[in-house]
Amino acid sequence: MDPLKHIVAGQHVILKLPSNNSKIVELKPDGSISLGKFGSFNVNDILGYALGTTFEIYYNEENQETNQTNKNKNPVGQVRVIDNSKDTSANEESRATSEENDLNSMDSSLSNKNLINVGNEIQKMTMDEIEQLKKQSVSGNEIIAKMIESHGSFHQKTSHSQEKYLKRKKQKFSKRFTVNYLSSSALLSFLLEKGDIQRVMDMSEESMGMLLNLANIRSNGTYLCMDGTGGLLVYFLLERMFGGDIKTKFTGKIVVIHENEHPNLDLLKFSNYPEEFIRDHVKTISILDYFEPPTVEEIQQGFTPLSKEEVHEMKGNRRNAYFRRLKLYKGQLEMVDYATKVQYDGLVVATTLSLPSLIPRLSEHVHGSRPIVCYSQFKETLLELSHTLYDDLRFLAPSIVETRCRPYQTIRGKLHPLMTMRGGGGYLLSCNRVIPAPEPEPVQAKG
Amino acid sequence: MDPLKHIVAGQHVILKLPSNNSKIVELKPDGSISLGKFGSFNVNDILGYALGTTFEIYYNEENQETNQTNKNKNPVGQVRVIDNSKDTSANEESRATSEENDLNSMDSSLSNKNLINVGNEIQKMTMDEIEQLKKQSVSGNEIIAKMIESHGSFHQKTSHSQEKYLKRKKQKFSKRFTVNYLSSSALLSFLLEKGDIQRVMDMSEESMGMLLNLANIRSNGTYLCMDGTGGLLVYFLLERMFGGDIKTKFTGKIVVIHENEHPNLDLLKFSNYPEEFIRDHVKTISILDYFEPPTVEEIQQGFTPLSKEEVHEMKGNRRNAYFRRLKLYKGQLEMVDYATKVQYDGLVVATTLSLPSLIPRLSEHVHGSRPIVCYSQFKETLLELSHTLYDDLRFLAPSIVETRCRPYQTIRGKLHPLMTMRGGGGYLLSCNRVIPAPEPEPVQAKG
Amino acid sequence: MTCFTEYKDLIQEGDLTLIWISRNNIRAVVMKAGENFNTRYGSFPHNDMIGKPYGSQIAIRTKGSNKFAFIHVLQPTPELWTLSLPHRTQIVYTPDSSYIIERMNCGPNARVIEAGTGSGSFSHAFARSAQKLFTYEFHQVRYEQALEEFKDHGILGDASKYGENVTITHRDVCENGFRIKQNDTTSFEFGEDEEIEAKINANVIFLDLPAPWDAIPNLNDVIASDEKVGLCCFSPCIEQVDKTLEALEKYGWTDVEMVEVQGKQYESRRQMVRTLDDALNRLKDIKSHKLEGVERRKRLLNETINESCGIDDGSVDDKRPSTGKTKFNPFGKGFRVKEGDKEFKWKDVTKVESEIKSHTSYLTFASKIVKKDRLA
Amino acid sequence: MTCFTEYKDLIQEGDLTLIWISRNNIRAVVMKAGENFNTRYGSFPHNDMIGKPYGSQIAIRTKGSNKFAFIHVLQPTPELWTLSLPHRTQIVYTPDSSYIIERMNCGPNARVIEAGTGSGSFSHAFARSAQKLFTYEFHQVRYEQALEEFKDHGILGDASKYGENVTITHRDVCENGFRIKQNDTTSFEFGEDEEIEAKINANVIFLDLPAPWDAIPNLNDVIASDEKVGLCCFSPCIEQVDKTLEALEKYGWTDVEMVEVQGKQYESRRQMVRTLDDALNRLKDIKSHKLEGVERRKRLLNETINESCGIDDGSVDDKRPSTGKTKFNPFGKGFRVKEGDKEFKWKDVTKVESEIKSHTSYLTFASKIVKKDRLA
Repeated sequence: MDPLKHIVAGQHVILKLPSNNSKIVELKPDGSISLGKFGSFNVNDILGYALGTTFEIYYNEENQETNQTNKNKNPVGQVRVIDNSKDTSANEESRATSEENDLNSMDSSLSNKNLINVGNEIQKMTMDEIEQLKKQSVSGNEIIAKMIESHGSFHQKTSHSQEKYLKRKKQKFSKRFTVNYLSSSALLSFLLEKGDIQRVMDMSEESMGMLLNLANIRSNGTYLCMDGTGGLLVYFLLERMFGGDIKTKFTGKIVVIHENEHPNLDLLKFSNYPEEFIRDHVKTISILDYFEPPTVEEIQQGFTPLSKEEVHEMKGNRRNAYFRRLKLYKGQLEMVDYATKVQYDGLVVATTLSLPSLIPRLSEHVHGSRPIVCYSQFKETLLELSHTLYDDLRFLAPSIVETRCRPYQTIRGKLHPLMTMRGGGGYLLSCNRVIPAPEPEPVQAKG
Repeated sequence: MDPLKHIVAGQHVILKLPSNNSKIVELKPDGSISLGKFGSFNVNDILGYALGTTFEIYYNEENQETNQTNKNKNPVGQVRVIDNSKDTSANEESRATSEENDLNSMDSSLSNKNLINVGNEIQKMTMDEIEQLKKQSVSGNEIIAKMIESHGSFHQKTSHSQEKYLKRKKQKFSKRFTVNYLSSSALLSFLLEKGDIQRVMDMSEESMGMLLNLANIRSNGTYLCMDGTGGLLVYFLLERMFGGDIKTKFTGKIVVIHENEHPNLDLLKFSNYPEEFIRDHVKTISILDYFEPPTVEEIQQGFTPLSKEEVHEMKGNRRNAYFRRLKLYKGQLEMVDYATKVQYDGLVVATTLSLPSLIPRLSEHVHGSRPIVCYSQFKETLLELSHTLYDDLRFLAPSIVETRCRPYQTIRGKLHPLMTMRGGGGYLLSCNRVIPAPEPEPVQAKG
Repeated sequence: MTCFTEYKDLIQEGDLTLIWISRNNIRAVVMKAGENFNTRYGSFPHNDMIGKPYGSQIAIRTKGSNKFAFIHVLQPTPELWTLSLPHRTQIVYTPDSSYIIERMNCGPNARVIEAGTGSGSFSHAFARSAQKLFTYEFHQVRYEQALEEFKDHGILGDASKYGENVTITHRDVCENGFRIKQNDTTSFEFGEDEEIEAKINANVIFLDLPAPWDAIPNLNDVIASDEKVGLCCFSPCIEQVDKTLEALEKYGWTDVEMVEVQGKQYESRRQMVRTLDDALNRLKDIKSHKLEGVERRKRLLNETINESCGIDDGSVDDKRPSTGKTKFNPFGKGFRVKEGDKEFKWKDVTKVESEIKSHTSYLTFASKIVKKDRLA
Repeated sequence: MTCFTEYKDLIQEGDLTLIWISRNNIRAVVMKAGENFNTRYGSFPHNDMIGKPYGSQIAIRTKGSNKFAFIHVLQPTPELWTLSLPHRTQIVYTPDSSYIIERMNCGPNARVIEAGTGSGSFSHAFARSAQKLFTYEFHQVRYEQALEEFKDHGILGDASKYGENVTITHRDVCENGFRIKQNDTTSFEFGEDEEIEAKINANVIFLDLPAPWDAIPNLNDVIASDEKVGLCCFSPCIEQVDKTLEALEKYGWTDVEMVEVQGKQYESRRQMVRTLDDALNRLKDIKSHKLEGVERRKRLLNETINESCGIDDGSVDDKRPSTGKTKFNPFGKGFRVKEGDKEFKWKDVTKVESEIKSHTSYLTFASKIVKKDRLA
């Protein structure tokens, strides 16, 4: 089974819940996962299906009984695969939240002439009764049918608001969830949904997509990067370069410069790249080590590699200790190379450090003709940067760009852009590193 | 005849030409107006029709002959009224320029599989022949019919590109023009079309509309205004306040503060307000006179009004000179009032002067609760202003707003936003003038 | 009342005022001596407001604390009124309403038809910039609410006084058209020459209806015949636009254009200027403290080894190496820095609202000249 | 050639380079010793470029003047290539293409179908971020042009070498589907196990066709069956979207969402900071000069009157009152000030392009899982 195509054990995946919220889970084999009010399921029951599959949790009586014993725990149900394409309402369901406002706007229609304040529905079922139903019922649809029965004014509603009501209720009581591949965009949207807007510097998927393209990110490049988002930007690069393939034949590398003592790439913990893979392809250096690296001599002062014979003669702990130090030593030398020798194939930056002092210095080791792309939450900081870069002949045509994606409601007959959407999304400054021609010699008088 | 409804002699109107360009003309009675390659017409022939009427210029043989004598002059044709509603293609015509790009985008359609580079049309008629036709022909449609006949590949074209071709040609050879009321928005769009973007500070109709609404411009208000556009902003205010009605019963006034020695309201020359009207409703004061007005005593030092008897006794020239000086004197006193006594019903500003130093001082005489609205081409200047106003308790909730209007192509079956549109349009900062509460007294210990 | 039609200087008893608590909390309050305006921060006596100029800030001591709470008392305008309404999408917001008013060239000559009235918020803006507004509402309850509100706001009337220029009619304009006759449910006051039917002669039409195409054929009865008449249909869905375009063509409307208006609001913010040099110095500082720590630890270890031969046993803890806390802190990390704190350098930045109104409705404009003949 | 697939250090003979003259003037040039690159400013010898690192600025003395002209020699990227193409709306520009690539999660596992190829500009971006690209073009001439170009650019191939991963097929996919068989007009190289038909197994589909609904039914033959497949249709008109939605539903595609992408570019500019105080001082200066002028005129008049008694007659002109020219000129008016001139204070501002691409196409996304059963 290919973990890029199928749901496999041990993987991190992102679940789409009926509430339209997301949840990141690790699929521990033999474990179970609780989705709160939407029910629980066993991990093993979903393994082997294609990533992107939608499941519904259901409970039969047997389940119910076994679970009565443990009242505090969410009873674990069984799952069945849902064919979304045969259930067209599912399509609309996922968008219902954003439509709500919208549908209200149609309420001033002829047909609701005699209704006022349709919002206050007469709901004759108590929450207890609904909870009861939820425990007994086989599916969300049945709960909804019962609720309609008990809904005082349902048949007074216009067909339009009936539809709307049904959708809202369906969404609320459905126990469906979709298991998706945890792409970098999915991780971003998860963080945004959760309100971590500052942490991800207000990024949008479209800004990141444009950053990756403008920076010409390829599988075989060596990129210099500053990532103020705690690893999200690095994850975007990794996904574009390796597509989650941990057995990749590609040699691309990301050199991450960090402003604190230790790098913060915490978000990579959600990725499915193992530690060794990240060690091979992501190198971290602090700004201090990058801009003021130790000399090779200084490094060699602290440690001198021994000859093979000498190492051979060492024993047990001493030998292990030697290898640990040797590894550190090699890491230090490698770091010096990244700080002094490598010519980078691109510079991508997302940081809240002041850019006019940073970018020109970070660009020193960017190879000629290679892109420099800088993300910022604010256009004003890029504006300041652009004036600095204009005056520096090493930068060709700095441009501030903005890209915004505007989603639509796609119910046929009711097409329109969503009524509200997230503001923000940030800006990019992009340019190419170039090599100024030497000062031309003074014109010689022709003899 | 009402000059707000009908075309009347002496009026400035704006003509929409077949090229989709505009032209502002004064309708001098008995004169004629030349539209260049689109022909000429007599002013008297269009008087009395409703503003907004579309005319077509045509030439009969008699015309032709009389004009042969004067070859340099554009021959004056006759006009007939066109009923746009019966000629649906006219609707599309006016938009054809913006569609051109657009229609190209459809060219990759199945049906043009065997055509390459449809742009290079085989045109068998020479320009001379077309000119000849233009002189003889009764209408543009006939020229086009003849051109189609002579067009080598017309019938190879797909129906779509045929349609497109026809539209382009129709536009080019039509002699139609529409006579429109010269509203402030029409004047703005004329200036933009002409490339005077800097002069009008990159304004858009939607920004101006929003400015007028946010500033609560009414027929009975007294507004303080700085207009860096040479009168366009003032014209927007006048139109909103008086709607072109020169016999208005409304008393509203605009006090225009200017930074140069003399005010520049040049663009008002296109308006149909007579000078007296403007004198009554628009008062101009330089920033120097506004911020450092002379005292009443200083004014009186230069001139002392005489008693009725004294005036009565004056003769001829001396008396006229006295009245001239009296008028100046009264103007000076009035100016002092506007600079020191009047509490304004709103402040509207469009200037390239630095705002943080200007707006707080201009706001001193704005009445509590009244709006302050500042237009700027650049958001950055308003940003700076907003921080200044935030720190000043006299300003309630400064907000930077942007409004953008996005036009669509409205051909049914091919609906979409126009492919390109003007960038820019500026930004507004709006807030309300408020009166801070006095510093509260220290809390008294309760006895 | 003239709260919407005349500029008032002082807050008077009986005035409808808008009390500004915050951007998202503006309340309509009628001034009444002896009454209080209650907020979670405390009660503001109307008596503190009456007699003060409009725009005054009113302060009270907050309940049980030594702080002060403030509100501002504003005179209503159509825009402030719109902001004070509960946020519902039915409202035509200022970016749309101001564009429509400008685009249709509304002013003292405009005779406006609006259908439907809805929340009545746009009606206020039309009333300000029109000679007459004829508004139609098919919903009985909303009709009555709006009628009452227009009365209270002083904008209902036959335009014999400035600003009193709104007429509201209870009507399904799609089914029953726009004509206003005696015995209709309407606020229209029939004049002597209008015994049978109101003379509407509208030159500006605004249709905010789910099916404007059903109303368009009925317009011919009531629009001005001797001048150009402008029309705007406000529809959220593109399919509505398509049907509207069809009807406009069929019923002889021309100059058809459709637009969307997008309004955005920006917050002014400040971002700390954190230079590379400061960041480098901070790391150097950490490094030197760490080295110091290593040295100290070495020293301490030696001391401990030496001392462990002696009797000292309790004091070792005191000599435990400290973790080398950094002293140099150019960005004030570790404690919350207030945006704009004068200790630091700041850059002004703007931020769009976190949720933007990305769509309201499509605006379809058209115009018509009924009589194309020449006036003598 | 590997100009699109490998990072090159030095400009070599035979390399396809992009010569940057200005933002709107970027030319594709193959390096050939002895040849020249001609511009209106003069000729740049290829020999000056060959051997230099990519990104080098090349200077020449301009014809007949003592000034210098500069160009930059860049290595092609898909984005620079797009900019170098003549501006036609057929091109999928970077805001759209980059969003599509990100949204469909393109990377080394993507097996992409693109129909039609068009200018081939998007093909380059897909080729960079895919395992394989199968592109289809129904137009014979365009097919041949694109085939030639992909060959020249080193991206045509069966992906046995990095970046050589594009296959182009001459096909009307609406009528004849996507299957690639022996004897078809295609660059596809049939392997041993593909004697009859290419194994496409696409998991990313991009349809830039006027009638995508005609192509959608044909996709089942060529999409991967064991994983989620993503689809994007690129259509300028909303009616095309509507028909696409209908087809997507009919043919079992789900997760349908439609978006528009709007890209904007900003110019960085500077606006002079002109303070109120400076403006006031300027007016005061004018006023005082004027008063001076009035005084001088008075004096002069007196002098003239006095002198007219004498013999002086020719010198009066010299003493004519000057118009009191202002000396204080804080804004440098009267002569053109260069933006950013250090004599003055400036504020950084941004300005959007004067003409923006307000619409390209609607992007309709959908996905499908063919086999819903469980893998053992």
